[in-house]
Amino acid sequence: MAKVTLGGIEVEIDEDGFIQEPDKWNKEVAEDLAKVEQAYPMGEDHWKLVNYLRDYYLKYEIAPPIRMLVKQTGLDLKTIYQLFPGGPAKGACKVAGLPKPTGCV
Amino acid sequence: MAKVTLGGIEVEIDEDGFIQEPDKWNKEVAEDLAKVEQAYPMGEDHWKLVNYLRDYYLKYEIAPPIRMLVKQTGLDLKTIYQLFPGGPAKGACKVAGLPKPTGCV
Amino acid sequence: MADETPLLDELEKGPWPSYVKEIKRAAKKNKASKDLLGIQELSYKDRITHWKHGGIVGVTGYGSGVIGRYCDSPEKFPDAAAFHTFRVNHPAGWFYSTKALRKICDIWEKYGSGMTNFHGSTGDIILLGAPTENLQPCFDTLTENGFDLGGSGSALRTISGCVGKARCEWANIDTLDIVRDFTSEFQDEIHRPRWPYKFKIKASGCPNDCVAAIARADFTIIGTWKDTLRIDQAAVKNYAENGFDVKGLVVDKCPTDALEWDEKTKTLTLRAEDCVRCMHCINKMTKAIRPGVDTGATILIGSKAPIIKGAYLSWVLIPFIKIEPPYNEIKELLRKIWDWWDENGRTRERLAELIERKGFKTFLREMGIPPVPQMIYKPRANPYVFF
Amino acid sequence: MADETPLLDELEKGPWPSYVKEIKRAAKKNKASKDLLGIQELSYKDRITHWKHGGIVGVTGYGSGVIGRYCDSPEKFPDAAAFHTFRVNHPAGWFYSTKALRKICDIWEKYGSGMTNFHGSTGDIILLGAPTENLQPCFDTLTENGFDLGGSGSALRTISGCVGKARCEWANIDTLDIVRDFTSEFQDEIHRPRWPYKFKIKASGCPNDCVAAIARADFTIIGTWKDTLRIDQAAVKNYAENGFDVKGLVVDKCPTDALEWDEKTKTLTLRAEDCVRCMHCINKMTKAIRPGVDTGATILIGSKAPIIKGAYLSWVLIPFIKIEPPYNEIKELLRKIWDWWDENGRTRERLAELIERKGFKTFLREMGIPPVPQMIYKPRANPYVFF
Amino acid sequence: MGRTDIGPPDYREMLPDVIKKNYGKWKYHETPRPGVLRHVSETGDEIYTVRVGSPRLVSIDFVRDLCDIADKYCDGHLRFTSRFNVEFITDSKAKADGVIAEVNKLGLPVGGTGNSISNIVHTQGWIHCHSAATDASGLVKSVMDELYDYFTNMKLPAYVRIAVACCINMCGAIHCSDLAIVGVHRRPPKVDNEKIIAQCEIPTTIQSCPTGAIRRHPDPNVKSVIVREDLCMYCANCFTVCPAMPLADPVGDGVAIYVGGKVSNARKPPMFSRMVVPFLPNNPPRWPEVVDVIKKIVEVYADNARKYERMGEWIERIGWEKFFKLTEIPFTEQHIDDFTHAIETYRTTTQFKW
Amino acid sequence: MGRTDIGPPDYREMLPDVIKKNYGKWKYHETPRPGVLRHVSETGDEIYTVRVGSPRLVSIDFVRDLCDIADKYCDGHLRFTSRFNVEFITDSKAKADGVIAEVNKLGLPVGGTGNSISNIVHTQGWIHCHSAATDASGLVKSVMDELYDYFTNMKLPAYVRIAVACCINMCGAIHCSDLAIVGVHRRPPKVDNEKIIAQCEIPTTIQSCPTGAIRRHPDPNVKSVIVREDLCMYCANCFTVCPAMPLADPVGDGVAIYVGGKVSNARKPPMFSRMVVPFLPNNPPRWPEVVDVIKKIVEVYADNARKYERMGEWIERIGWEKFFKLTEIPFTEQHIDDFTHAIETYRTTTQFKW
Ligand code: SRM
Ligand code: SRM
Ligand code: SRM
Ligand code: SRM
Ligand code: SF4
Ligand code: SF4
Ligand code: SF4
Ligand code: SF4
Ligand code: SF4
Ligand code: SF4
Ligand code: SF4
Ligand code: SF4
Repeated sequence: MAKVTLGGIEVEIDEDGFIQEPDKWNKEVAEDLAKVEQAYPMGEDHWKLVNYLRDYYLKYEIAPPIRMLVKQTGLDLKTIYQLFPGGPAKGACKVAGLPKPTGCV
Repeated sequence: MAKVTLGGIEVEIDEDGFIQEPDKWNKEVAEDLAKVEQAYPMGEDHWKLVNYLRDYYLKYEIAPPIRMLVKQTGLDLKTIYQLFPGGPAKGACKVAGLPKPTGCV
Repeated sequence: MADETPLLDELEKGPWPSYVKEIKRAAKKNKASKDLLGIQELSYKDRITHWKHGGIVGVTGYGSGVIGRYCDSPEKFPDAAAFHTFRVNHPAGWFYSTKALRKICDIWEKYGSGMTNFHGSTGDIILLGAPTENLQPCFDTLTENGFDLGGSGSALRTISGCVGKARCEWANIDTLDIVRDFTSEFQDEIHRPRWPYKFKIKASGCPNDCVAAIARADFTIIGTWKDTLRIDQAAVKNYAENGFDVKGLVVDKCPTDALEWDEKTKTLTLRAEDCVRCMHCINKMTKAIRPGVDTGATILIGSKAPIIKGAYLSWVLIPFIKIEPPYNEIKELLRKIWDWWDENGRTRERLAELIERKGFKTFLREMGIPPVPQMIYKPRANPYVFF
Repeated sequence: MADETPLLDELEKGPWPSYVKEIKRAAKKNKASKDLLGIQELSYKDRITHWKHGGIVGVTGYGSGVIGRYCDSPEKFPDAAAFHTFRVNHPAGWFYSTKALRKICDIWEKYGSGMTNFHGSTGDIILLGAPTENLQPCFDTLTENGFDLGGSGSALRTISGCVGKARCEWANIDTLDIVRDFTSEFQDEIHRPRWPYKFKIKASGCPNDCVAAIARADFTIIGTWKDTLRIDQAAVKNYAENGFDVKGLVVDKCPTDALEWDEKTKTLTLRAEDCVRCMHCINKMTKAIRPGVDTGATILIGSKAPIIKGAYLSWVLIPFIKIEPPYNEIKELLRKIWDWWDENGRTRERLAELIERKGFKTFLREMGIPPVPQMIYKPRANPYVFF
Repeated sequence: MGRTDIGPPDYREMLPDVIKKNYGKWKYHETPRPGVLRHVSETGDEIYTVRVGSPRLVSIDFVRDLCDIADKYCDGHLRFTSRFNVEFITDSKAKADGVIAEVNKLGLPVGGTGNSISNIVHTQGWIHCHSAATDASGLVKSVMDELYDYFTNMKLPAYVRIAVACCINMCGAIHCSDLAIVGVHRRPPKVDNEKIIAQCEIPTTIQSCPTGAIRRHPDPNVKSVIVREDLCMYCANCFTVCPAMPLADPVGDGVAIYVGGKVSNARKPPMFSRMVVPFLPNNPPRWPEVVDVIKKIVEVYADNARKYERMGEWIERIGWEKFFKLTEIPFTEQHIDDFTHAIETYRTTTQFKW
Repeated sequence: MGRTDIGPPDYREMLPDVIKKNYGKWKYHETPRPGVLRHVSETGDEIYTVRVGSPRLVSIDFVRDLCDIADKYCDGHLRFTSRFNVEFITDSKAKADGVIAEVNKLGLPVGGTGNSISNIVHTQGWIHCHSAATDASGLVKSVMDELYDYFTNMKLPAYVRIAVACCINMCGAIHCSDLAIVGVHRRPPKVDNEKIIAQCEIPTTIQSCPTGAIRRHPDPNVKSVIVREDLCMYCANCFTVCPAMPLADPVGDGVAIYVGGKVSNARKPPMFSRMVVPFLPNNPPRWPEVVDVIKKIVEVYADNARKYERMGEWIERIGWEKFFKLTEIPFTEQHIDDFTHAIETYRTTTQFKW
């Protein structure tokens, strides 16, 4: 798998650009990923989403269901797609450094 | 329910003679119960059975299945009925101070 | 004790024989029965049972055969305060000499309430209501007179079979002898509970299943035949000529369309390979059609009432087996089943539930029985296959 | 890249049209298709797939419509290393003008491998194999030309319906318009996954169910009628006179015995209350029997493939409902269902599985639909009733 | 101590001579009149069986009455059937007529053969069982009084077999009866925290619940359990293993009615009975609501079924939706299964009647 | 950024004029020859539809070929069916004949109507799917080459609908097909402890297993899972949610065959297909073992079923035991269900054939 430089450090990513070394994720990595996902510069709502995803994942080891995401962040799906044109799964989860979603989100 | 004196102390029993105050059970109570159950005097094998039942019950909160009882005590069912003519449920469990069996044993 | 039973009195009216009359009849001679009447009247008033849970009483050397029962209002009904029942095992087929019956009546007059069930739904004579102190002497007298107890608790239960060869032309197996022989063989299993739960065996002589063996026996033996049913064409013609609608009432109702009717010659032809031995044509043309002569049984397993996982009907384990004394093959199979069940079953888990939990396949392997399509209505639809 | 494909070459032989020929045809003009051929040959040799798991790619603003796919040997097959597919939504009924079709071909010639499925089994046009960088431009060109993507992921999937009123005399509802209307209405639900899992809607014009809606749609709409089917007795007579065995092939095969045949007068009588609208008699006597005129649909729910709890067929939710534009009642019902499912469903739990887990009764209550016997084959046999 | 493990008497000692002689040799039978069977043997012998209704719950004097008749006409033998009827077997029609006259004198009905309603298989009820949600004998008496004529004639389309069980333990083959009356609870168990420790095994109690409604008491100091009432469907299995969890309740308890089961393999395979009335109140001594429904169902069946078509076969042919229509029994959400195999009962087709 | 959410083209723009005019007015149809339908309208108009087999997986040039024919004979329109066939709709018999001539020139078969074997519903297989336990297109080609004549004539007793799915996700209506060929694994997943943490959600992975075979890795330092292989039935649901659990295996993978499903409500309600062959090896390019079994089943069916009797209806009538006898397919323990509703498939009757 490819290695790329994100946030100044070298990180392994898969073909879809999801990072393969979850421990290396940080704010800067996120911002560089956001560039790829047309979600840069990241505003408050971007971070709200990304942080929520990340916290949820760290707590439960899974990505939250969309319904939960919408309810908890107060951002509706339309807005989420505006913030992350790739959508919650391809866009926001990638930026949040989560494993590539297979089901929910 | 009736109170009777068993092993020198007053214990509540039900119609079938099962003690209703499990905390009061002791060796002497057991021996007096054994008298009712034609299992007196209690020999080594009587105690083996009673102790096994009691330990099992204290550990698992249930009476052991017959198969287990036979396997673990090394006493076959015929012998058990010789020791306790009322059988493992009515006889041995009563002496061991267990709740009245509804299923196993 | 109750002298006034206005509610129960209502049940003395009407054409069907009245059990209330019967209790009153017993109550005349017996105080316990009098109290029974009072308890029943009270239940009718309160719309609730007045019997307490459980009761564990018995006779020396047995773990089963007596159902303990205490009234919840002993102060009101002292004579039925302890009102235990005996399950007395019946002679196969429920045949009795009046001598034997009278003997039971006499014993029960002496030790019990004088009320009985002929029979309980497992097949025992139920002697209804004795005080604790009478249990042992009553039992001793029973055995002296040739009777013994049936099963209760986690034991083998009283085995029963249909009237069979004693009075039925369709018995493919000797149900009465099976019941007798197995009952003697398994006395220990009947009297001394040892398993995770109860186990029942029933045998019917043909697929009409007059003891409902397929619905209420963990081990179900149903007589059948392997060759072709026998048709007496002259007798068939007779039926037709006497106005019996052979086509409409028999041929058209054959579940597999195995019969053909020639209206002109009034002959009935069977496509033998299509007959599933349902008995219908035989049942309706008793003088013309009979089972085959290569007889034996289908063994089915698992039926039971709803507790816990829902009701089960027995299903085919062995499509066909010869059933002849000393029945060793069947007995071995039973022992193998009990062993496996006892080893693997949870408390209060009937055989069918265990098989369902472990997989029928596992069971077959353990029993060394090869799978055949006769065991199932249809193969699996799901793709969740273990290899 | 593979020049030698001895295994696949075998599949150019034989009378049925060969997909291998098709890949070779595309491979002549397109490198990705050439690599596809190589990958397929390698799979035939290795007896294993050479596609890697998953892939999450897409187009801006959509969460679905593209299936990401990467080859596990990109070094050997660089031109098919990334080989994503588009699911392009089809016009209802899979009708096309050649103009529209040619347009798609041209777009796909430019951006993709030149290989397609007409159609995928949900009903999309599958454009098979584009590299990541072509996804967005290809999509933009598709929409410019009036096409849009279908569903994938945990979204509403491409809706499909049978040919219906366009070419079938039995359509009781306008399946094509339903597909069109619902597809427009639910664009957001199709393109932006939001639920616990996928959701499918299919509509057939009559119980023949030519899109298998009852087997593979969470929400199944099947046209039917409430009055009586129409019989043209003259036409019936015609069939009989032309040697068609009305009795044997139609009357006897009616599942409810609702038809009667008078051989003498050659008339066919219907006991209307017994007809369950199975279509058989209509199917076989197209010129003589037709559905009724009080038409509408039966709504069924729940069908799906085996993952996880086993396959389901849809079952009756609403026995009969009028289906007319703007279909508000159905749309409201759908939204209510989605809401409940979304609120209660676990990840990857299809509607039927959720209903099974929560109880159909609970579902009915939530939907405000009264229970009717048409919903079930038979009432419960177990006594485990909640009150 | 007396003898043990002797088993019941050998049936061979209990058979009348004519049966011993013709054992296994019967050739055919006919039913000359309701309640009487004539079996003919290959040997040429014939016997007449008179079947007589019994309340099952009887006094010993009742049994002695039977013995008197058997002594007089039946060589001192008699038998009981698998449905609690009494059978007098004689070797001539004349003796059979004698039996009939005598039993009629005792007020006992002759019948239960062929396409009749035979005796009701039933259980203990308030007469002897702690589990009972209703009485059995009283229900039987009330129903049979109403259906009496169906016992003594054979005018029904086919066998109708009724069973009564006083709780869902369903002692008897009640789950496969043409008509089944079952006692049911409708209130969750009330846990007696005092008694439970002395009388129950907690793990067994918890495990007994089919729906997992029973949990350990949240307070570890309280050695008891709690019941999640929303998960309880009142099966009483917990009560069976634990006396400290009674469910019986004068208002909550009553009766459910199931129909369409069968046991025999004739024509259609055996079938389960299915619920048609979820609940009727206990209304002793005569349970009029129950009797009315049973009667109605029998009458609708008698009017509509084809000859030799059992209740369940008839319903399968016409469809349950039609059954509810014809019997005018309201369909409720309780009819819809929600237990383990519920999904198999849902109608996965557009085929139905209105 | 281009337009979004426009949806597909309106079907009304895609209909030929004759259909627009007669939309909803069709009166009846007939099938003058295999592959050709004649629909007659209330208006008196008539159309001829020519149904043409397609491999489904086609090049754009194939589509262009079709367009050429449609331009010439069909007013510039055509459609596809729900089983991937192509339909050319024309307003005269002559034009229909023209279409037939042209498609035959292209090597495409005309057929798939009425009591034929229509095109096989199938899926991606090794052409595009990561889940595939077998190929789809190759199987279809191999089977259809063998059954070709059944496509072009209508001599079968009834419709025979075949489906192929390359794994038990069963994309398509394969679970309700007269004949279904399904790719299956026979090896448990091999957990890749390295990748799992980056690629999978552990809880989702554990929850995905229908048999509960997946547990957390016993060593809490290893963020991974283990598989209890005795509980695994190779469904690959874990792999679907977790790429780090591959099951594909050249020897373990192969094909199972299911039969007797149907979808239509005609006569019998819809039915599931049922397993008749648990496993056949993947033997590309032509899967001879699979083709042989399929052919055998079709032939036995053709010889034995009654007219208008679908595969499942036929089997239901004769019984599965007879099916296995006639087809000479060995019966194994895998045929016996052991999943959730297994018990409902057991034969609870003495009725069976030898
Ligand atoms: C392309 C298509 C097969 C085809 O060649 O026709 C397809 C392909 C896939 N299906 Fe499917 N399914 C396709 C129609 C179906 C259908 C048929 C239908 O929709 O009518 C079904 C059965 C109906 C149903 O939904 O239950 C179907 C049931 C599944 C399932 C099992 C779902 C279940 O609940 O049991 C999965 C597994 C999953 O969702 O993870 C699945 C998953 C998949 C995935 C996405 C693989 C995966 O595990 O993620 C496949 C992608 C293959 C690829 O790389 O191209 N596919 N899938 C069909 C979609 C084409 C289209 O849009 O027109
Ligand atoms: C005496 C008894 C056997 C016993 O060992 O006690 C018996 C005896 C006969 N049965 Fe039975 N059956 C007896 C209980 C049963 C049962 C069990 C039950 O009722 O719980 C069944 C299964 C019922 C069910 O399916 O729910 C039963 C299903 C049959 C059938 C099949 C009826 C059907 O069409 O479904 C026949 C055949 C027939 O009569 O056509 C039959 C036939 C017969 C015959 C004709 C057999 C014979 O040739 O002698 C006997 C007289 C029948 C009659 O009553 O007209 N017997 N028979 C039982 C009498 C019970 C009673 O007092 O009413
Ligand atoms: C006496 C009898 C009813 C009757 O009046 O005929 C009876 C009475 C009781 N049955 Fe039964 N069963 C009786 C035949 C049956 C039958 C019928 C049969 O054996 O053919 C069944 C259905 C078949 C079966 O075994 O599944 C039956 C299924 C049950 C069950 C449910 C078992 C299940 O697996 O679903 C229970 C509950 C239990 O075992 O805890 C039960 C429990 C009981 C208990 C012991 C009550 C209890 O919860 O402990 C009843 C004692 C009543 C009393 O105080 O006298 N009884 N019980 C029957 C035994 C008489 C005899 O020996 O002849
Ligand atoms: C074109 C198509 C609809 C579409 O929108 O694409 C279609 C068209 C017709 N179907 Fe169909 N059916 C079509 C797929 C189906 C399917 C779905 C499937 O195959 O996956 C079914 C359900 C199959 C099943 O049960 O498994 C289906 C079950 C029927 C039936 C019921 C057959 C039966 O007896 O079970 C009929 C009635 C008949 O032919 O007797 C029918 C009848 C018809 C009629 C006669 C309707 C009409 O009056 O126009 C059409 C021509 C039938 C023919 O082929 O002889 N159609 N039909 C589909 C053609 C598929 C193909 O290319 O082969
Ligand atoms: S089961 Fe068969 S053999 Fe036994 S009595 Fe009934 S009809 Fe006769
Ligand atoms: S026994 Fe049953 S299956 Fe056999 S021919 Fe007679 S009616 Fe048909
Ligand atoms: S489902 Fe019915 S209406 Fe639709 S095409 Fe098929 S036969 Fe015609
Ligand atoms: S549509 Fe079906 S059910 Fe109705 S009459 Fe015709 S064949 Fe019978
Ligand atoms: S059915 Fe229930 S209440 Fe009646 S006797 Fe059996 S266990 Fe007791
Ligand atoms: S009555 Fe049944 S469901 Fe209710 S708590 Fe007791 S065991 Fe559980
Ligand atoms: S059936 Fe399985 S392998 Fe085939 S396309 Fe669908 S998911 Fe992929
Ligand atoms: S393949 Fe299926 S059964 Fe096996 S571990 Fe994975 S999810 Fe579980």
